[in-house]
Amino acid sequence: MMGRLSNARFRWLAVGCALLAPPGCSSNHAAMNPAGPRARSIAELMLGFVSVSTVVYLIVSAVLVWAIARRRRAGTSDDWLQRGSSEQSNVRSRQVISWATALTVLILLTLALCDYFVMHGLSSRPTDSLRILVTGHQYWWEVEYDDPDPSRRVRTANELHIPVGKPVELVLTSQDVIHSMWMPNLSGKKDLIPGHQNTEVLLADRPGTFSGQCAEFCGLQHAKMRLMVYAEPPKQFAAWKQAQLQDARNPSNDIQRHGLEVFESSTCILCHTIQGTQAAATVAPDLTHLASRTTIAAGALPNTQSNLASWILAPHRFKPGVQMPATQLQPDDLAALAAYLASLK
Amino acid sequence: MSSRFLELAVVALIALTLLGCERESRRFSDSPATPRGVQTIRQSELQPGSSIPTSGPPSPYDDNAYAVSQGKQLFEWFNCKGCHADGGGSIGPALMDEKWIYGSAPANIYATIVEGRPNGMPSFRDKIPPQQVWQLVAYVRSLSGQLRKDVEPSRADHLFTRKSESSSPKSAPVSSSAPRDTQ
Amino acid sequence: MTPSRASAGRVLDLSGLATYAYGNRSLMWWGTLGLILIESTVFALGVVTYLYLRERTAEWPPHQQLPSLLYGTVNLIIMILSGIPNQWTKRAAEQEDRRKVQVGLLICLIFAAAFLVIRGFEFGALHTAWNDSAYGSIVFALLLLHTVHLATDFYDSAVLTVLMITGPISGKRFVDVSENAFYWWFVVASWVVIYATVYIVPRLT
Amino acid sequence: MTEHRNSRETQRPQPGEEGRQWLDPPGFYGWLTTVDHKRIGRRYIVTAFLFFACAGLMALTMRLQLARPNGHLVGPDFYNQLFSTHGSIMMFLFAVPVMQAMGVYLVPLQVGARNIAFSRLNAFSYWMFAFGGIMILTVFALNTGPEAGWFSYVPLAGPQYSAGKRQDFWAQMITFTEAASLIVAIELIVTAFKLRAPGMTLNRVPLFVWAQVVTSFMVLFAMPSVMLASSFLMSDRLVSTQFFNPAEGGDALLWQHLFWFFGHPEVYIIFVPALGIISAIIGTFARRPPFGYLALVLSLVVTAFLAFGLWVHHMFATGLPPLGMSFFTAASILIAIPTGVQIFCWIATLATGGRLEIRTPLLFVIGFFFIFIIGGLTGVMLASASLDSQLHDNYFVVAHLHYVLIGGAVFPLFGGVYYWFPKMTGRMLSELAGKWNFWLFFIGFNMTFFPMHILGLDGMTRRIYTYDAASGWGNLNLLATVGAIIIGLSVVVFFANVLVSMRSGARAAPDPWGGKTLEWATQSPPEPCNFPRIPVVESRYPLAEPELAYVTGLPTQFRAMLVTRLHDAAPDHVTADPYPTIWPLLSALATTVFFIGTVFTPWGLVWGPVPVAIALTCWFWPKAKEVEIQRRVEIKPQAARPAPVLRAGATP
Repeated sequence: MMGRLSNARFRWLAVGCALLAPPGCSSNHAAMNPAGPRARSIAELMLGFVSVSTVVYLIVSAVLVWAIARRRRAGTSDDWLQRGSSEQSNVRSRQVISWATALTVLILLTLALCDYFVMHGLSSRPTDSLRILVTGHQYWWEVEYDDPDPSRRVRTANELHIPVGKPVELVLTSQDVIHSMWMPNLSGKKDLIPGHQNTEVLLADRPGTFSGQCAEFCGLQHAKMRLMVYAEPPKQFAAWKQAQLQDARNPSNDIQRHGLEVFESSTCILCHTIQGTQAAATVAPDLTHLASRTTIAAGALPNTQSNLASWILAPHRFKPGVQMPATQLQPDDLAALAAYLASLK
Repeated sequence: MSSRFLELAVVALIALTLLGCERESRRFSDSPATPRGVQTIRQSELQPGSSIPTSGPPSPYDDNAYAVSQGKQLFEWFNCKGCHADGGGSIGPALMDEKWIYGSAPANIYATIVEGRPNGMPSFRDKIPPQQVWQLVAYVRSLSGQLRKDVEPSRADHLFTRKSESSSPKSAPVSSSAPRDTQ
Repeated sequence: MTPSRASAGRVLDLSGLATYAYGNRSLMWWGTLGLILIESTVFALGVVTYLYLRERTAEWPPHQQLPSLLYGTVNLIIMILSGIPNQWTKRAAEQEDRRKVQVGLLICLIFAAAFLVIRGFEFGALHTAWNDSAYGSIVFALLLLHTVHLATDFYDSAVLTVLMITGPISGKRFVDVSENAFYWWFVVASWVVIYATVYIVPRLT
Repeated sequence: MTEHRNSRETQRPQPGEEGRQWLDPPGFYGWLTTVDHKRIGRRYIVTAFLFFACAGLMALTMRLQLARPNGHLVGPDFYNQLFSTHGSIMMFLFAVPVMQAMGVYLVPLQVGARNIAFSRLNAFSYWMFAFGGIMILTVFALNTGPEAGWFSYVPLAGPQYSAGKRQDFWAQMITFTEAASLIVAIELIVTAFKLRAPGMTLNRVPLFVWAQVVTSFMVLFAMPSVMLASSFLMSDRLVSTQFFNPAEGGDALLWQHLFWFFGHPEVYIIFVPALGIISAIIGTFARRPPFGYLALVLSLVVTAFLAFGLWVHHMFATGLPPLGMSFFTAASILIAIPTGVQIFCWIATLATGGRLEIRTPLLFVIGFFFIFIIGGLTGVMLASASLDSQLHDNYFVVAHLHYVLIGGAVFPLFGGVYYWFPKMTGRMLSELAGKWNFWLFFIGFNMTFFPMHILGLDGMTRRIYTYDAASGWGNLNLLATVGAIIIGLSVVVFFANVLVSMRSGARAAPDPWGGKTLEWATQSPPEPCNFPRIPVVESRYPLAEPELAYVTGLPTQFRAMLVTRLHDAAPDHVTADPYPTIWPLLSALATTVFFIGTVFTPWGLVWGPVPVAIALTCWFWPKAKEVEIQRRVEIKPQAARPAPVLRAGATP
C-alpha cells in the first residue's frame, strides 16, 4: 500500500480525484493532491472508501427505487395483515436481508483492515529525522529547528522549510489553547495541546510550496492562522538554514538606520526579537529574517513593504482580535521602519 | 403599587442588560485617548491648604472583562511579574494590597506606568500604546478587587500562586509613603 | 367516544384492584431506580476522572499530606450502621405501622445528621483545598457530590417524617417511605465507593 | 372533589363519566397548571421548533457571511457566537428535546396509558427546557452568547481564554437541558415498563415505543457525563478548581473524554427515536407490519450499546496511541451494521407491502433513505483513524454531521409531524404544501451540504469566519449559501402549513392513515384521559384485530391509571395520577433563579437551593381533600383480589 507511487496509479488517482471533486481539485492544498507518501497513502485509501461507498450507495438506492416503483403499481391498499404474514415472501426477504447484512459486514471489515494497514504505516517512526519544535500561539506558529548546539538553533515563525526526501519530525505543543496543524498535501492533522507533546512526521517527495492552517478552533483569528511549508532540494535547504543562522543585516542606508531606531524606541521592542539588535522579547514572532518569508501575520498578507506599513499601523483592520496593538507612528517613521524590516533578508 | 414595582423591575432589568453588554463587548479597533491632564495628576495626597482631589479621566475598561483579561496577559508578557510577582510584590511593591504609594486613581496608575517611578519602575512611554496601558491599568485595579466581581478575571492556566482576582476581597485604597512595609 | 367496533366486545372487569403496591410493582420504585442509575453514572464518572488524573501525575497526592482516615472511617461506620434503622423503617412501612415508621424515620434522621456533622470535620481533614490542584479539586468534587445527595435525602426524609407525624396520609404514603429507604441504600453504597477512592486509593502506591 | 367546569378549547367531544376527572382548569391558569402529557408534549414540540427557527436564522447568517471570500457581514466575534449558539441550540435545545417530546406525546397513547408516569415532573421538565432556551437566547441577544463552539474545548473555554460570562451561560444552559431530558427519560421508561395496556407483552410493544425506551436508557447513562464536565468547567471558571489546568495536574483532554463520552451517545439519542418514527410510518404506508420486528428491536439495542464505545473517534487528532485508535476505528465502523440491518428490513417491508401511496410522511422517509445513507457512508470514512486525520475538523465533517442529523433525524421528524399532526390537532396538514416543503428541503439540503464534502477535501477548515479569494473555495460556498436560502424557504412553507392547517385544515378522522397502533384508537385530538375504557391488547397491531376488548371497573373517584407488570403486562394495581398543580412551574422558576445565580456568585450555590426546597416541599405536600378521597376508596395490596386474565388463546 505504501511504497513509491508508480505512474499508473497516479493517473488512476487523478481520474478518481476528477470524478470526486472537479472544481476543488485544482487548488494546490487539496487533501487529494498529495505531495508525500503519508498523504498519498491516505488519499489512495480515501479513493478506495469513496468508490466502495459510491457502489454501495447506488445499489441500495436502486433496490429502494425498485421496491417503491414495484409497490406503486400493486393492487388495492386495504387488506393489511394478510400480505405481511405470507410465509413465502417472508422467507425470501429473510434470505435477502441476511445476505445483504453478511455482505455489509464483509465490506466494513475489509475497509477497517485497509485502514489498519495504512494506520500502521503512518505510525512508524523514522530514525534519522530533522527535529523541528513547533509551538502554537493564538494566531501564529513559533518554529524552532532543534540542534544539540543551542547557537545553531534556527528560530522563525509561520513558515517551514523542509528538505525534499528527508523525513522531518515535528514536535508539537501549545502555549495557550489547543491548535491543530494540518498540511493536507503532506500529512493528516495533529493537535497542539498545552501540557502535551505530540509528534507528526512530514516527508515531501517533490519540491513545492504547500500551505496548511490551524484546524482546531482556537479563538477570534482561527481563520487566519496559516502555515507555509517549502519543500526544497537538500542543498537549497542547507543554504537557507545557514542564512537563517546569521544575525540580522545591519541597516545599509540612512532610512533603514532610522527604521532601526524607530523599531528600538517604539512598541515593537516589548514583543519582537531581531538578533543583533536590542530587541530580544520572545512573546511575538522572531523578525530577524522577516523579509525571507513570503507572508506576514501567519499568512494573512503577502510580505510587501506597503503591506508591512499598513499592517504595523492597524493590524486589527486585517485580523480583528489579533494580539498585536495598533501603533501611533508618524508617517515618516512608519515608512522608515517598513523599509528597515523589508531589508531583513 | 404593583405598577410602581413593575417600573422599578424594568429599570433594573435595563441597567443589568447594559452592564452585561459592556462587560462582554470586544472592541478591537479602540484607541482611548491618553489622559490630557496627566500633568494635573498629583502623586501625593498631602497638600498645603485645602487639598484639591486629583481628577484624571476614568479608566475606560473598568467594566470590560475582555480588556481586563488582555491586561492580565500583558502583565505577564511585558514581564511586570519580574518585579511585582503575581501581584504580591517582590522587588517591586505589592499591587494587590490596599497600600498605594503614587495614588490609586486610574489616571495615577496610568501616569506611573507611562512616567515610571523611582526605585526601579521603568517608564513605558511610547513603548506601550495607550489602549494597552489602559488595559494594564484596569488589570492592576482588579488585583486589589476594585472592579466588579463579574468583570475581574478568574484563575490563569498557570501555577496557582494566590486566589484569583475575582475571588479576592475588595480593599479600600490607602495612600502610604513607604515603598514596602517593614513590619 | 371510542370507535364504533367497541360497542359489543368482551370486557375485562378490574374492579377491586389494589390502589397502591410496594417494591418493584410501584411506579415510584422504578422512578427511584432511574434516579439511582443516573447518580451512579455520575459517581462512576467522578471516580474514573479521579483515576485518570491520578494516572497522569507521578506524585499523588501532589506535594500534600494524605487525607486523614479518622473522620472518613467514622462516617463509614455510621453509614453502614444506618442500614439497620433504615431496613427496620422499610419493614415497618410495609406493615403500615405508622407509630414504628415515625420512630424509624426519626432514628434514620439522627444517623444522617450525625453523618453530615462529621462530614464537616472530614472536609477539614482532607489536607487539601478545592483550588490547590487537580487532586484537591476532584477530591472536593467527589465529597461535595456525595454531601449534596446526603443533604437532599436528609431534607426529603425530614419532610416525610413531618408528614407521617402531622400530615394527612393515606396508604400509599407508606410506599414513599419504603422507596426512600431504597434510595438510602444507594447513598450508603455510593459512600463506600467514594470512601475507597478518596481515602484508600492514594495509599496504594 | 371540586367540579372543574367543562373547558372546551380543543377537546370538542363531551367526556363521559371517566373523562370528567381528567379535565384541566379553564383558561390560562389551566394552561399553566396542566399535567396532561398531550398539552405539555405539544407545547414542548412547538417550543423546540421555535428554537429550531432561531438557530436556523443563525445558520443563514453564517452562510451569508461565507457566501463570498472576505465577507464583511459579521466580524469574527459575532461569527463565533453565531456558530457556537447555532450548534448548542440545535443539539441541546432542538434535536434531543423534540424527539423526547414526540415520545412524551405518543408513548402513553401507543401503550394505552391515560397519562405519562410522573406527570407533574413532566410539566417541570418542560419549564426547565423552556427557561434554559429563553436564557441562552436572551444572553445571545446581549452579546453574551457562547463563543467556543457547541463542544467548548478547554482551555479556550477555560477561565483564562474566555473572559466574561459567555461560557458560564453555555455551561449552565447544559444543566437546564440535561435536567429536563433526564426527567423525560425516566418518565418514558416507567410509562413503557409499567403503564402498558393489559396484554401488551414485550413483543407487542410498538417499535416507536421501543426506540423511545432505548433512547431513554442512553440518556440515563450519557447525560451525567456532560453534566459533570460542564460543572467542572464552571467550577474552574468561578471558584478556581484545577480540573483543566495543565500546570496544576489538570488535563485539557479530560474535558474531551468527558464531553465526547456524552457527545457520541447524544447524536444516537437524536437518531434512534427517528428510527422509531420511520418504522411507524413505513409500517402504516406499506400496508403491512414492518418486516423483522425482532431484528429492528435488537438493532436498536445494539446501536445503543455500541454508541458508548466509540467516543474517541472525535479525538483521533489528539495524538493517542495508535492501538487505541485502531480499536475505536473498529468500534466506530461496527456501529454501521445495526443501522444497515434496519435499512434492509425497511426496504424489504416496502418491497413486500401493499400498494404505496407516496404521501408527505412517506416522502420524508424516502428522503431520509437517500440522504442518511450518504451520511452513514461518510461516517465510515470518518471512523477510520487514518482518513479521519485528513477529514477531521473541516467541512467534510460539517457535511457528514448535517447529512446524518438532518437526513437521519430532521427528515423523519418532519415526516412524523405530518403523520401525527392529525392526531395532535384534529386537522390534516395540506399535502400540496407538504410536497413543496419536502422538495425545497431535499434540493436545498443537497445543494448546501454536498459541496461541503469537496470543500473539506479542499482544505477548508471548520469554524472560519472568512477565507481569502486565493483559496478557491468561493464558488462552492456561494452554492451552499443559495442552498441554505432554499432550506429557509422550505421551513417557512412548513411553518405556514402548520399555522394555516391548525385552524382551517381538513378535519381528521381518528385514523386518517390506517395506522394499526393504539394511538389511532383514540379520537383526533384524543380526550383528556386518552382511553375512557383502556383497551386490552391481544396482538402486536391491536387495530388490525376485528374488535378490541376493554377494561371496566376502574375507580372514577380519582384519576385512575392501570399499572401492569413488566414481563407479561398483566393488570397489577391502580394508581392515582396527580391533579393539575402550579408547583412544577414555581419550582422551575426557583431552580432557574438558583442556576442563574450560581453563574454570578458561588454563594448562589449555598442560598439558591432554599427557595427550590420550599417549592418542592409545597409540591410534595398532599392536599387534605385528595387524601380523604384516597383513604375512602383505598384497597390495600393484601386485600385486593388477583387480577383476572382475558380468555387465553390471544394471537401474539
